[in-house]
Amino acid sequence: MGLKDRLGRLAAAAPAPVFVLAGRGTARLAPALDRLALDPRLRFVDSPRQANVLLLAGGAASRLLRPALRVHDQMSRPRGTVWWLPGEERSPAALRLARTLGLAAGDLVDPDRPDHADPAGGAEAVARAIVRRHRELVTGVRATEPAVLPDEEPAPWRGVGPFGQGGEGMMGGVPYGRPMAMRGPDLSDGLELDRLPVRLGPFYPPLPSGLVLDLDLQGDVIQAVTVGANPFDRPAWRGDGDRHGRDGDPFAAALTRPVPLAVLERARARHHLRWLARVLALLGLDALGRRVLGLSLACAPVTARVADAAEGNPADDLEPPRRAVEDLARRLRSRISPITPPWGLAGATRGVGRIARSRLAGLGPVARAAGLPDDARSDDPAYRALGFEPIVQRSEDAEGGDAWTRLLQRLDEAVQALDLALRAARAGDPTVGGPGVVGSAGRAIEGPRGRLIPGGDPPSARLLALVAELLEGLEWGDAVIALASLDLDLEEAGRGPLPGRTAGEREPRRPTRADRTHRSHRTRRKGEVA
Amino acid sequence: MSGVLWPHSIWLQAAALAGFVLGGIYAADLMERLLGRYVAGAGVRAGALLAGPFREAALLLSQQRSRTERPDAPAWALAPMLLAGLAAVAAGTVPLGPSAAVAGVDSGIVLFGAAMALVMVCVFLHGWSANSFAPLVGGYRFVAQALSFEMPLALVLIAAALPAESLSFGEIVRSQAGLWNVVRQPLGLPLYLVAALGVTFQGPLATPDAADLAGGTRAEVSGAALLAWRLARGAVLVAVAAVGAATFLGGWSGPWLPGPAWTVLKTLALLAVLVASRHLVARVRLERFVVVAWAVLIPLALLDVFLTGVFLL
Amino acid sequence: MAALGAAFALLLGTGIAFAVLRFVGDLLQPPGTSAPQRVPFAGGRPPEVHAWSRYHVRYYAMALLFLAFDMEMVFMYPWAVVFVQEGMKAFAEMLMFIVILVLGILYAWREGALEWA
Amino acid sequence: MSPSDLTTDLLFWLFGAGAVVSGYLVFRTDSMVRAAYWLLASFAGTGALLLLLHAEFLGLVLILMMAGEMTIMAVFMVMFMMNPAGLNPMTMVHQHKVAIAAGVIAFLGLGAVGLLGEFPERPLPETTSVDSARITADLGRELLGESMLPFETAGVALLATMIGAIALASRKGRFGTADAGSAAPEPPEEERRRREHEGSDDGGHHHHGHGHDQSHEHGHGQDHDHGHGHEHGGHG
Repeated sequence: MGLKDRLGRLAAAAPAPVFVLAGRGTARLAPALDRLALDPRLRFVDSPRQANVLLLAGGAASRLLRPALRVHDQMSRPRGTVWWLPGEERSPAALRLARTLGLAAGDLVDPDRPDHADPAGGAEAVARAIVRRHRELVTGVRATEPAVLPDEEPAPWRGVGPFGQGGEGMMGGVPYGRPMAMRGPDLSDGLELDRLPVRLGPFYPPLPSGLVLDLDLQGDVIQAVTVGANPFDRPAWRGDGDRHGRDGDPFAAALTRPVPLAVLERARARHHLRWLARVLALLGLDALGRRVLGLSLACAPVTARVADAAEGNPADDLEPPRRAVEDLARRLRSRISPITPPWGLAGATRGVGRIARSRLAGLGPVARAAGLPDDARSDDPAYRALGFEPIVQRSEDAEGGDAWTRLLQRLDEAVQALDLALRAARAGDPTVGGPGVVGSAGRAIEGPRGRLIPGGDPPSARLLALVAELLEGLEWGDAVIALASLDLDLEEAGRGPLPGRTAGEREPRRPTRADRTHRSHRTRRKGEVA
Repeated sequence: MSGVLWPHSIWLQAAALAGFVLGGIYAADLMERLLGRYVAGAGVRAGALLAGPFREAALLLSQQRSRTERPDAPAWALAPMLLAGLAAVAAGTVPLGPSAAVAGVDSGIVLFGAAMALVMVCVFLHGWSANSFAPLVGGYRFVAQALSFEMPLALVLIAAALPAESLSFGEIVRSQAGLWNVVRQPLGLPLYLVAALGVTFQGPLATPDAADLAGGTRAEVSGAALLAWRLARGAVLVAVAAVGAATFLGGWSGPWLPGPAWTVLKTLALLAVLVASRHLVARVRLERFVVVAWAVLIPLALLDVFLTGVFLL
Repeated sequence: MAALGAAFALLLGTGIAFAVLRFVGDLLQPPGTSAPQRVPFAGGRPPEVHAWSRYHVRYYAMALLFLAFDMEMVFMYPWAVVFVQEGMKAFAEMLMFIVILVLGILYAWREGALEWA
Repeated sequence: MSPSDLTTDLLFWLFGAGAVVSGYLVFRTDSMVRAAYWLLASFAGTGALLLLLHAEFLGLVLILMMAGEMTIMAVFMVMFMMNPAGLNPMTMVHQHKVAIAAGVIAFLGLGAVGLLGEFPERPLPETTSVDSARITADLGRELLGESMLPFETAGVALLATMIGAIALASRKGRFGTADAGSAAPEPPEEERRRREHEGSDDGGHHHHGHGHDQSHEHGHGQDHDHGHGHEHGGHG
């Protein structure tokens, strides 16, 4: 047996390095994706260079196709693809892409097929497919996937120019296929050095999935921001989940029909903990992030059908995560006992990503983290009956709200949400929402990112409008944390107006605000959020 | 006694050193995995844990080394090689037992300081060479970090050299026969550990290879090149821990066990502290670290030198 | 001298070992050459320009401070060796050193030169 | 000749030739980073020669200091030079006549010192075990004895350097930013005319605009605009 075979066998036993591309409809796959992230057989990596398996999760939105193919081709050999393709995303275009990549039937996992379904929401089938693909690749049973894109230089440069490398003069031309950055003004110290244009997304792991950013940087300080077109362009809201009734957005569902309060609050707790896990990983505490991700899964049953959830809410399972989250919140807050980890979170997030309070109305945890008692639940009799009081961070300065207060706020709200769910279970399982929810003047549903008003813009779209201004002038590391602290969901932003009007009014309006590019010169900002 | 435990042949000494460093890398990796599993609340399977580093290495070795469009290829190749070489030199200055270090030069702390200063060159080149945004930023981050921790690193070693009247680590260990430096110079070890985190870009000071840069200087690296980089970084970690053990924890001295065993144990203890930070401390904001390093750590290191001098008068 | 030779041999030997590691890796799996594979990773979009540029470092004042500091510090090595023998004289000298270095830091800190520009 | 002498000779030639060749390569490379690190390699070779002369401390300290300083030099050169990575080939050598003259004069001067200067006649002892620790201690005593005054003067001078460097380089300050109330310098008249004349053909295929790109470049011309790089190289 040769060295190569031995190595292959040894490598096959290692956790499969996976790079995940989140496509359309991943909100539905989220619980199972989280299970995959915790699976010891897999390891999610930060860069496609280090991955052996590319996991395409969800449908192929047209604007994601080319970026996905580029990432595919950037992977090192051996490389293979596993596509987690829900049945309703099986378009002819998707199947064409699968053929282009040379995928076999076993590389396509459909969460809706009975033999792929499992209690973990399809995670097991996907994990098995990935592990199989990985083993086949490293042991050489199956050949590596060839590059899909044409083998073309970015610009013709060979033999061009006086030196044959495409350049001319000192800075001109396209040496080796690309031009050089040019000088420009600087926001910070006024020293006019090169403004490096950096084109990021939609699959850049430090950024929210799907976010496309055009940045100009001087050093690592962001000089100008343009938010690119949102690649998610499906206007439909699926409050009730897919045709199997799975994994819908209960908050959106509550705009059209009553949803048990406990379901909403469980989903809220899960949402906030999921966010926290991501931020912890960005700050280097990925192990703690995995623990938090596990807690988030414990907050909501994976295949909870929104429709069925009314059938009682055995709340006993909530007590352990509630205690764990409360403990974490207490440890993060305590100033007198810096004896217990994690350390340094406050230092890494305090003062990062401040936004003027006046811009935050209706933005849920972000607003409350800045000291605004802005919570639609305050007006809801069902919540009032449970003794609900909005949690607000007392911030020292009036223009408050930074990544740190947002972190504390979401932790507090996760504890509160679990509390509410527990209380609701004892108080006869009240429901929230329904057709009675009317426009902005009256009641609204408090989603995990902010106020949901029937027919209004989803909170993510409003948060997205803040991005350009927020990032300008920030150092790169701060920018990533500030952006993460907003909790953007590009797919939510791309869906357009929320449901909840009368049936006739639901014309499929193209998503507007999120779809437009936001230049950093802001002209139509005023009054937009307030 | 030491002659029995410490071979006289230079080749055997080199082999012992290689075993020490490679074993240290393996142990550090195990400790990191173990603590990570514990913090994540996940179970541990002994077999998977023990075989983990080898499987990972095999995986990387069977993966293609990636290139970018127009990299500085020689510099990119040089960075991990030089880093590993520097780690070996730094580890070589440390006396594992009472009789000798492989490279026990008289100016040991200067040689160690020079090796750690050259780490900056390696990490900067590793980031610069890929000609890609994230690695570039990572490389520049490390320069800021290195310029900040280098002073405290050198100063605490100078403070340890004062009572030894020598710049060699052997003499520094011997000078601790009565009382270890960790007690005699209480500021020394904490400052040294901060600097050690910096030089190994580990835990809170992993700024050049951070998650917010999709892996930073490693973002474009894969395959054998990534394996080399991780091994080299691990070797620096072991060397730095061994130097810390010799400088502050009395090196080979200790009852019952033979000298080299004490060196190994103390090195492992410091490795555990360094590695634990990976899962317990969030990454710092670099600008903050720079200000704190200059405004707090360097004055504290100067105070350390001053107090050591006062006690020696 | 022998020790220095050993240090040099360690540097060289380890470097060569790592070169062999790289070579073996390249034999097992030749490095990528196709144009789409070599595009720097930025989340699925190609870069517009080379990343190499006049990079605006934000810590240049600190870097200049380091230059002077570094030079000052190396004087302390030989001084540390003779400290015990020389006693008071060396102590006075050390005080001068520490005062100079602390003054430098104090000035830099008051001027905000340690913060990034 | 004993084997150890032969090794020493071989190493001498290796490091000596290495220092010279890498010193030469500083001027033959296009990349600022490579230039800086070739210079570091040259210094490291020189440091190794010092080590061969049993000046252990001096040799190592040279390498220690140059590692930090050449990196800083690389960072500053990349910051201020056009085309810092040398993507377009260029020459690093300018004003050839003056440069040649300066080089020859410097070489002759240093060579004269080396050949004609009187050095203390203190051959190394026959044994290979030179007590380099004693040499370092001697250096320490020297610093505390006869050379105390120059040494302390150097300390104060370095403090002045720190303050001067910060005063010049830092924009921030206790009394407001350094450029508060001052106007940006106008480019010289001829420079401006040249820029206007050259128009838009100097480099931009993209939107960042060639217009202002080079307006503050105090250079000489397109193809050989790199002379100032070496002024930064002098501090080592």
